[in-house]
Amino acid sequence: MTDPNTLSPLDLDTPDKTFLDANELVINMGPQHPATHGVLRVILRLDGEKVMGLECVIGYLHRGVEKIAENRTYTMFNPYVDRMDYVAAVSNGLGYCEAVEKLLNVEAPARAQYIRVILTELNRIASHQLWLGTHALDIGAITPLFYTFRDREEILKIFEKYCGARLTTHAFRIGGLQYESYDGFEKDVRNFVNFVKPKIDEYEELLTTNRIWLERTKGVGVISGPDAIALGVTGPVLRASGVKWDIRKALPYANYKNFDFEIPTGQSGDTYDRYLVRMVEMRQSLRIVEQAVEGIPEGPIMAKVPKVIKPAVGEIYHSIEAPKGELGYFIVSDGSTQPYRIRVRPPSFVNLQALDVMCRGQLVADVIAVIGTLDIVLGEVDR
Amino acid sequence: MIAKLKGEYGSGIEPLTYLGQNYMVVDRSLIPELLQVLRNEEQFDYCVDLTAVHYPKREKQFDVVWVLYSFARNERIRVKTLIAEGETLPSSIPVWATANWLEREVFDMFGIKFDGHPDLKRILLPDGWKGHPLRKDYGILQQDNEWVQINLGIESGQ
Amino acid sequence: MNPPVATPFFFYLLSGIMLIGGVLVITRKNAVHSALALITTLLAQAALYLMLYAPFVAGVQIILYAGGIMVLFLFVIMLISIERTMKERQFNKQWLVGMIAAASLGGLFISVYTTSTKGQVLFPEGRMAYGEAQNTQMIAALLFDRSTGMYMFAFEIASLLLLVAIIGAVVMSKKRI
Amino acid sequence: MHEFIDYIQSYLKTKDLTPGGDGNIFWATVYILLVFVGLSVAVIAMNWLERKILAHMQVRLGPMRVGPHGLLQPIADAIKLLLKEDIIPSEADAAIFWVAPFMVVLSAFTVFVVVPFGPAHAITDMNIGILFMLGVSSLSVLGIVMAGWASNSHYPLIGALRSSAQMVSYEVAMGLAVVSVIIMTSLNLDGVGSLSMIEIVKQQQAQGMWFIFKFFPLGLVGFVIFAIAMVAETNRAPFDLPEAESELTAGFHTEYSGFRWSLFFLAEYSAMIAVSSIAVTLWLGGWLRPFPNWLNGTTWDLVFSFFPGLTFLFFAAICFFNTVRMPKHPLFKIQTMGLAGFGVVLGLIGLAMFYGPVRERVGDIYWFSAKVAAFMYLYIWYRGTFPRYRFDQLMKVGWKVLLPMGLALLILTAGVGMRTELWAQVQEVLHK
Repeated sequence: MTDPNTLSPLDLDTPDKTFLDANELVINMGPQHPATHGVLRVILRLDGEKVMGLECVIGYLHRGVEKIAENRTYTMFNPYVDRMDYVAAVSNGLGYCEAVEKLLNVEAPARAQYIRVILTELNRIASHQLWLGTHALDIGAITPLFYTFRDREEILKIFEKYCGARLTTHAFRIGGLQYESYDGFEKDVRNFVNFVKPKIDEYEELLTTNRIWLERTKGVGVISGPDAIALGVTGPVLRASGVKWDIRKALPYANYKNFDFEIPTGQSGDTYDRYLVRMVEMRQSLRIVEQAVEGIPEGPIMAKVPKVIKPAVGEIYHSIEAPKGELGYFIVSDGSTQPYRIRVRPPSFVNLQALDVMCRGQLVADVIAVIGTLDIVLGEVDR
Repeated sequence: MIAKLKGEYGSGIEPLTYLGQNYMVVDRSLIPELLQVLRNEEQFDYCVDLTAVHYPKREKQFDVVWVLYSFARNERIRVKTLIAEGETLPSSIPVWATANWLEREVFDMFGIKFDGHPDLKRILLPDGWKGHPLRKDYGILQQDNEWVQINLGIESGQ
Repeated sequence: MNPPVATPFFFYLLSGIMLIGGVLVITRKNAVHSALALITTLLAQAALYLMLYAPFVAGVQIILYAGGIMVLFLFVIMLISIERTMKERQFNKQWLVGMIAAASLGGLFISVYTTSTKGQVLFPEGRMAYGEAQNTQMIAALLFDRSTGMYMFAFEIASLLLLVAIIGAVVMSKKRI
Repeated sequence: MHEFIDYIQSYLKTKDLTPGGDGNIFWATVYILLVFVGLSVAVIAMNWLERKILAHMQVRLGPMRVGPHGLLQPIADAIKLLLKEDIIPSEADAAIFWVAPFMVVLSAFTVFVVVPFGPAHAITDMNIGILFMLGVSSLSVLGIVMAGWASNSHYPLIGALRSSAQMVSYEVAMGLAVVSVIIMTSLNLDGVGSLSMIEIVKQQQAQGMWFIFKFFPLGLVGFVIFAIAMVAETNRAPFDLPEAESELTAGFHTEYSGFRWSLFFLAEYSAMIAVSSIAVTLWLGGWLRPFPNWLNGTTWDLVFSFFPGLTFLFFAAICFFNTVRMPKHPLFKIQTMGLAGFGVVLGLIGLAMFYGPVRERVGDIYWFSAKVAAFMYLYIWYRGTFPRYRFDQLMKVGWKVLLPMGLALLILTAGVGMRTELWAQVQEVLHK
């Protein structure tokens, strides 16, 4: 299934002809299962231990974020976006603020942009660290979890010092920032960069050449580049399949074009490549943070945005590279203070769709590894 | 590209730009063919998103929007079509496999049916739920009380 | 060496356990219960071997039968639907023939015992030829030694037979080799 | 009363006969009690140590609240478990559900009948010692299978299936490694080997080396095979698939709670100690102190006999060091006193071990326990480092790697053994 033209829907979702075969076993995993990272329910069709197909049942965490948006003003809706991908709340906020700014046709001042980039990239590292810890835990290595959480704590401390919140930060405002960076912000960030660099080596020491880790991840959950594109998979999962595409480079937003960084790609598109891609991404994020913290200019942190945000009639689609993939906001304005419709394009939701393709022909234990490697957050899948 | 498509399909396509973002409003009847053309000839190989907007006051109540991206051209485009209540659209799963869940979500939230979808059922809401919450006539506090009472055993979810 | 403690008592105890276990094996409806009863029987048998000053045989009995074969048995039985087997009628139509066969076998044992021992005591005071301390070594000598070994050929034939059985099992279970 | 004391003293003077071998029922009973109590204490200590060591590997503190440095945590947990409601699921097969944990515990503890803590420190010395150990420890699979089946639930059943398949397949490789050691024991002038645990250790002394170094690298390979197989046998990481919590919640004991669950816990740890003691006996010279033949003589005996006491004094010193480091706050007063008290107890035990008669008799037990403790640390270390194998990979390692290695090892050991000079001498003796 390498040519996307042959990727017919029959291959994806219709039950196999052998569905009523006596050898098939249907097993239900979740919604309360320690390895589904939340309330994901997976119905597995098994032949022995081999997965013949699976279906995801989602929606257990559905809160109707898009409906809420239609009943709030633009400003009021800002904190809600943090609750979608609560692991990378800053990225969500960045996407939303930039989308509304674009709709208003304003641009955040340079200083605000730099601080935004620093926080967003720190958040990307935090998200990847959380992913690594839980993913390794699913595969049975318990120690990386504690290492990553120890280091993630340092990022959360910076967030807390900056805006008072650790997880759902609500760090940005439409038009810029609400808070000026605190005294010693640059120093904290520099210290963190120096602190975490050897720590990432430490994670790699534990896993990258670990025989069992290699056996558990190599060749598991393979998805080819064309398949990944056809399924709309984005983020590290797409890059691990060999497609060198990152919105930060392809359609630069914020001020990413000022920074020098690489886009890591993998070749085989298996779980191990996705692991490596994310490890490199963490280092690249550190590179961006280093450059950004050196170049923070002086100046205002808030653009001229009216107190009551009332964009003209029109619609806009804006997307950013969240830690999980392409996070897009499609905003329709009817000229009032409330958005007429906000559609969130959640990366986890779309990536999760690929689970079926990635798990076919693998073993049950691999399903757990693949769910881990997709790096889904159910808050974002269900919204 | 727009000009070429315009030349081919004539009045069925209306190319527009807002704040530097291109989109086109396409007649419903042209949708199946146009999506194929965009995918195969214009290299829009990545379907970013598929969603809908409800305008209850209009005759054709729904906007259905495809957000497409082309890796080769590094370009994003939106395709928009207007349909009325009860009208169906052809499923675009044969064009982009990713449309599967996206179409299910649109069905779930707006009640727009897609012909040829292999498994068109609710995705986020429970299967037996009544109503399509993202329609404008569905209040924010409204819910399927009957479902809640039967399945959760409580008076109300509020 | 100190004399063994309460030999007749343990003999009767173990024999009783064995008999009860054996009866349970064929009367329980639940296959897993039957298998567990069989394991009990086999363990009691191992203990009887110990009483016969044959610790090596006892150890092998435990490892092979109780620890190995019966685990594989249970492995298969566990996956069988119990609800269905519980409903099945247990004694089939040959029970009469079976009873007769068992009775005649028992009669044979009794007659052999009565004619051969001719009123001798059940537990003679004599010791076994191979004492406990050297049991393993003696068995080895009996099997393999050049001068004293007499079962070498039989042993090798038995292992060959097992090899054939293993290959047969592999051939039968594998669809294509 | 006086006779009784004489009786005890007369036994204390014997140095090479186990109570079982002596036919001495009184002393055998005492030994059984001692081993049982010692084992329970070891499991409790192991529980605390595992949590502490694992915690320190994972940059956290581990239990710190119950008692100084969480020393009383295992006891608190034990009380909690004993007070918990003992739930038997309504759909479960009650009788088997009830029996299964006892089966597991029974097999895990019975094994210790033949474990030689010293030349005279074993409950009994069986002619088939190692066979007995392997046989009885293989019975614990039955208990696990019973538990999994009787729970009448999916996760325990799958856990039990995995567990039994795993244990049965790794037993084969384990057995082959053990047989290679038994071949090594026969390299004496009689040309007769032994299955007796005590005899195996004595042979290592007679041949002048631990069997791990015998026919280098054959002994080492056998040891490695056994060391891998024993981790799989005890269902510990990285072979802890039957209990893989990310896949099967808790495996075969998912439905168990309270006391019955703690029995499984007890059995798991004592099984770990049991297999470790097999490894120690077979490859690492059992109770033998380092270099018994090279550094021999009374002076060296004296030097090495100080080790047990010194170790306890060292632990006591650690306690006192931490007592000083305790926060000087009234809230910590009891904890500080407790830690100091614990240090005093350890110190007194250490001092007692310098007393001549005690010193002479605990040396064996000390060296044996120290070697077993090293294995226990290894277990914890594995758990902190390795991810979990997948089931098919586990089977692949067992059948396609360890089993052929074991077979080759067996043949090579036999071949090399026949080529030694000793064998030539044996042949001469036999042909005369």
